[in-house]
Amino acid sequence: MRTGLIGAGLLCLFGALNLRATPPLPTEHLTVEKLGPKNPHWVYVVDEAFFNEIDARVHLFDGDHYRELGQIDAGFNPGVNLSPDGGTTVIGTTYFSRGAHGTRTDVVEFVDNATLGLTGEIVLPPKRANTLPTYFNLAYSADSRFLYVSYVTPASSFGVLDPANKAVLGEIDTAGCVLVIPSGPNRVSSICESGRLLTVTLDANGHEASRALSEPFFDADTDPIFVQGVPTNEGYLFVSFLGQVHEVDLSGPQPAFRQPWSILSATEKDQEHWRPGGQTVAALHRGLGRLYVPMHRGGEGTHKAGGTEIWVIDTKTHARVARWPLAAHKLGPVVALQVSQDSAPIMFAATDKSDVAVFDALTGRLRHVEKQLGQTVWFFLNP
Amino acid sequence: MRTGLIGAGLLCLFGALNLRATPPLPTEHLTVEKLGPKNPHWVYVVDEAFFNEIDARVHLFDGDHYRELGQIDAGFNPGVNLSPDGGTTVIGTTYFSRGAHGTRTDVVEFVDNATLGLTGEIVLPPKRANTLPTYFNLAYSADSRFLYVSYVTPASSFGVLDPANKAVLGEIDTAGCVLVIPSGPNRVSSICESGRLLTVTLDANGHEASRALSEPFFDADTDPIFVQGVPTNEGYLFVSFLGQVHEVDLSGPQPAFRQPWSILSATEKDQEHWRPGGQTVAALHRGLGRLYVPMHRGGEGTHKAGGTEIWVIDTKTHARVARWPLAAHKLGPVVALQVSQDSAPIMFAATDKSDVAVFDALTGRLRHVEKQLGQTVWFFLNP
Amino acid sequence: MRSIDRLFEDSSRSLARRTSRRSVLATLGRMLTGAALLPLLPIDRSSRGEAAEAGASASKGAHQSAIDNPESCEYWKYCAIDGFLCSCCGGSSHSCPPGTAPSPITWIGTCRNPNDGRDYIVSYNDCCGKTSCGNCECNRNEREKPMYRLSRNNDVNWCMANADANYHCSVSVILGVSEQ
Amino acid sequence: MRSIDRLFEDSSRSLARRTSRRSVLATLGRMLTGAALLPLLPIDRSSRGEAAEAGASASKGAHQSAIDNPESCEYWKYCAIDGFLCSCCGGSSHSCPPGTAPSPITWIGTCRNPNDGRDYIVSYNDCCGKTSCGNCECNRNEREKPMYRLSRNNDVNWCMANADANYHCSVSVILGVSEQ
Repeated sequence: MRTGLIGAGLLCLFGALNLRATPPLPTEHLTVEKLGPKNPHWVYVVDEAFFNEIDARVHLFDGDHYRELGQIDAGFNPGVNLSPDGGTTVIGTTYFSRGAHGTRTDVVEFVDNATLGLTGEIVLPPKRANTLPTYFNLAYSADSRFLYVSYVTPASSFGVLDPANKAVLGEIDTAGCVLVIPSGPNRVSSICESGRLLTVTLDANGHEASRALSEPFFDADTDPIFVQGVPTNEGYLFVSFLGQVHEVDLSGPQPAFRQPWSILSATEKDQEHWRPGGQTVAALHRGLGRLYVPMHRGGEGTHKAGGTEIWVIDTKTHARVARWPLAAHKLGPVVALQVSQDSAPIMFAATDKSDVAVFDALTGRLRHVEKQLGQTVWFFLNP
Repeated sequence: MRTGLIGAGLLCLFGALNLRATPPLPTEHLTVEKLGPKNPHWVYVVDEAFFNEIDARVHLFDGDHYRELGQIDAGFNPGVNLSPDGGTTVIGTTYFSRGAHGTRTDVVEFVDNATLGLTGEIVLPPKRANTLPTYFNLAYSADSRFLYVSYVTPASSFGVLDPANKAVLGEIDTAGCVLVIPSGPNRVSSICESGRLLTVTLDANGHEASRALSEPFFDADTDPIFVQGVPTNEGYLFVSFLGQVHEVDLSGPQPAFRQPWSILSATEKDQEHWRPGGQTVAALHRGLGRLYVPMHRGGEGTHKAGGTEIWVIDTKTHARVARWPLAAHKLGPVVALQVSQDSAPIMFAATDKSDVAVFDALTGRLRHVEKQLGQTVWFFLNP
Repeated sequence: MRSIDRLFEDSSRSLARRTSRRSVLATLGRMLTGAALLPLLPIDRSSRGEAAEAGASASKGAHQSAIDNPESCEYWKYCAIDGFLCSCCGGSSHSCPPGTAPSPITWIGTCRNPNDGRDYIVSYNDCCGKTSCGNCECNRNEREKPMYRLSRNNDVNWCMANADANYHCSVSVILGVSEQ
Repeated sequence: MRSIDRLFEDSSRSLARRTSRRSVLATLGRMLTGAALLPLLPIDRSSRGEAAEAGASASKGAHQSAIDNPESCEYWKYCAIDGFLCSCCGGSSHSCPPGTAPSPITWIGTCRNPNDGRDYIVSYNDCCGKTSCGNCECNRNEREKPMYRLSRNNDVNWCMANADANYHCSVSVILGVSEQ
């Protein structure tokens, strides 16, 4: 031990004498980082921070270098989405005048994704749906003319905002149907308890021009769909509690429903009781037509249980391409996931401990595990 | 396995048939709990929640039954104290109009300790000292006529408030001296870099009547005192980085300084390098005259390292009564502690993981460990 | 009894240990499907076989105290609760902690009490107006439905209509027996 | 190098694992007193003997990369920093993360660079205006003084004078060499 000590001492001493020859380090100047050009392997990680729920935040994370690039404040029980051009993050959230109590202010905040600085806000009526993050808490029209915000008081409606002029244009009642699923420049669909979609078409001023109720496309009693739909090329895709896939084509004036199909064989469904589950229950690579679903074995009441495997399904053939068990990587149940949209895609998977695993989305090879990237990571958005 | 299943089935079935005879459980009515009469073994646990710093909170914890009794919101970087009668908790804190950003509002909130409900607030100028919790961030005069709040902008001063009428009476400059150490009905002392106390005496309206600067009682260069003083019968007691105890008698018009004494032998100090350290570095049982200090082995720069032992010292004889090593209990370093003031006292000790251990303060017997009572528990207050 | 209470409370207090709680829940629902009367025990979710084994090998006493313990996520009345148990926050299974306000609006569920074999209708209220309690996080979802069936949904903040709309913790209040 | 970075970042990201980081710091200061040039390594704090052993048995390479790694609490420039390292928050050892604002007021320290044996005067600025970063918590206190010597204190929020006064993370900026 003593020799070790002396050894170390001499070593450092020698180093010091030796290096005195080098010039001193230059003076530094404190600056503020800007973000480089966006990368498809970046991801917006929505941390609901349930244990400190007024302090939700969004982390911008680099899935190639496994580094945090920056952070966006997200308030209480936020909805988060991006503008169609990816240039703006919108945070629909609720603040209280005294931190966790006092006067409630609902607001949409606009963040410049190049600087992560606030560029403005729109104050809402205190009706914003306080619920878990999905693509449909707030959403832009395809041309960015309108921004829609889901309201639940518990009466349901939605707000139509003008993001360019930072103004509220109006509120449209949805007769018990919920969330804002945007399509085209002026259509908003909401999901109804009857298994139908209510579609409201807006006029140039963002007021209601017409509304139509679709036929039922699912049964809320026997096999409800998760509200966490994912964007497809023609609209959105919804997975049901029992593993049915409902593809909704919103490219026309009214929704069109493809024939639902199952990601489960009869045995997997009825004997083995495999089920989708979590807070975000699907991710889709639109170019490859590959659907990624966190699956677990369970039944009634387990629809929020995380996946012990990720199943990869070809949305054209409906065939399962792969099963990726997570126990092999010592990963806990996966409650949220996302896949990048480039040709060398990576998949992000958040466990119920909010460890975020990064996989090669083609091979399922685990590339990295980022420990506790947040407190309760329940949603990811691609840049 | 099958037999096990059937067995369980029959068992429950039998139980069900059997118990059907019992009347159904009565309907319940949702109520709000009130607190019973306060107990000396309750403790206010200040969680600064550093990882979600806008969401600090105070837990009221029962040290006999190891239960949370309730919670008080504490905002950002709070100061916390109690009224002399123990009936009111005052939270000096900072809020932002948009959660973690936006317009800053500094405020003192008043909480009724019988209901844990807010009873009022006083809005301050945005000057409140944003620092770690001590007894001296905000404090009442002995007769509760005044409430003093420490300001740092970084210029230092303090506010004089009227808690009865919820009004700000004025601000008094402290010429670089910091914190508010109250004595009597109208005196406030602040600690100066020169090692002196500045004592300001107020008139009936809470304005400055006179001020006086004491002789130096410590040396900030050679052996600075921790600002985390603890109340004694005549004033406050301060521990220094090197283990000197400075007892300050504030019962007279001007501070009187007892001869400082050490909790360390020369060997313990100079050879073994024992040091006090943490976020709260002392607790005192005023009746027994027993001082509890978290001690670790270290040196320059380790004054915030938690204690690996609790040392118990008799403040009359200056003799050490006991050493309680914490490793024996598999407890991490203790960064904050408190002792109840009753005749069967218990000691609360928070580790740097915010596990809170409850000890018999006479024998050092470990009674309980409450895992992660908060995120960053740095201060305790007796009821 | 005390020790088991703490076990549950600790496991939910610690962010790092939330998994154990969640895995209980995943298991729970599955086993209800598989065998409605099989005791529900904290077990690995990776396969029914393992689950059953773990179940069989675990202690019935611990299970019994859990389903009768209002500070445990396994308490029978909590079959579709989602949030922090007010019982661990200064309240009880049917009372709010001091200084909080009950949510006037709520949603209704049905839970079976294994002690008398009856199904009880319960109201899941939130207690509101203080910041997240953070103790005894519990997420169970028997017969819970997505947001479009709001009266059966536990994903929305039921403090939404309170003057102080912040969520603190959740209770489960017996409204009566469900007769079928 | 990468792996060691992650090690430090992970350990500070996890609430449950903050201890390991803090114990490093306790050790650090002590060992500076004991033997100014002894390599500083993460070791148990319970006795000098154990400490020295652990130190001797640990790898010098790991230590070297730590004191040269701006994402590590052991980075030489951080000798009295207290908070979250901006290097782990989208900034660097001397730049603020995107969308935050540097604190105009600050405090000054001196750290020795073991690579050239020089003492450097550094300014510890906070980056302000967003909520707590939460990554790479680091608390070192060489020559740090209590609040009554404000210009040497790291317990106050140095964002206090910013328009957005919320604390996000901390940097250490070289102002020059300290000539004695």
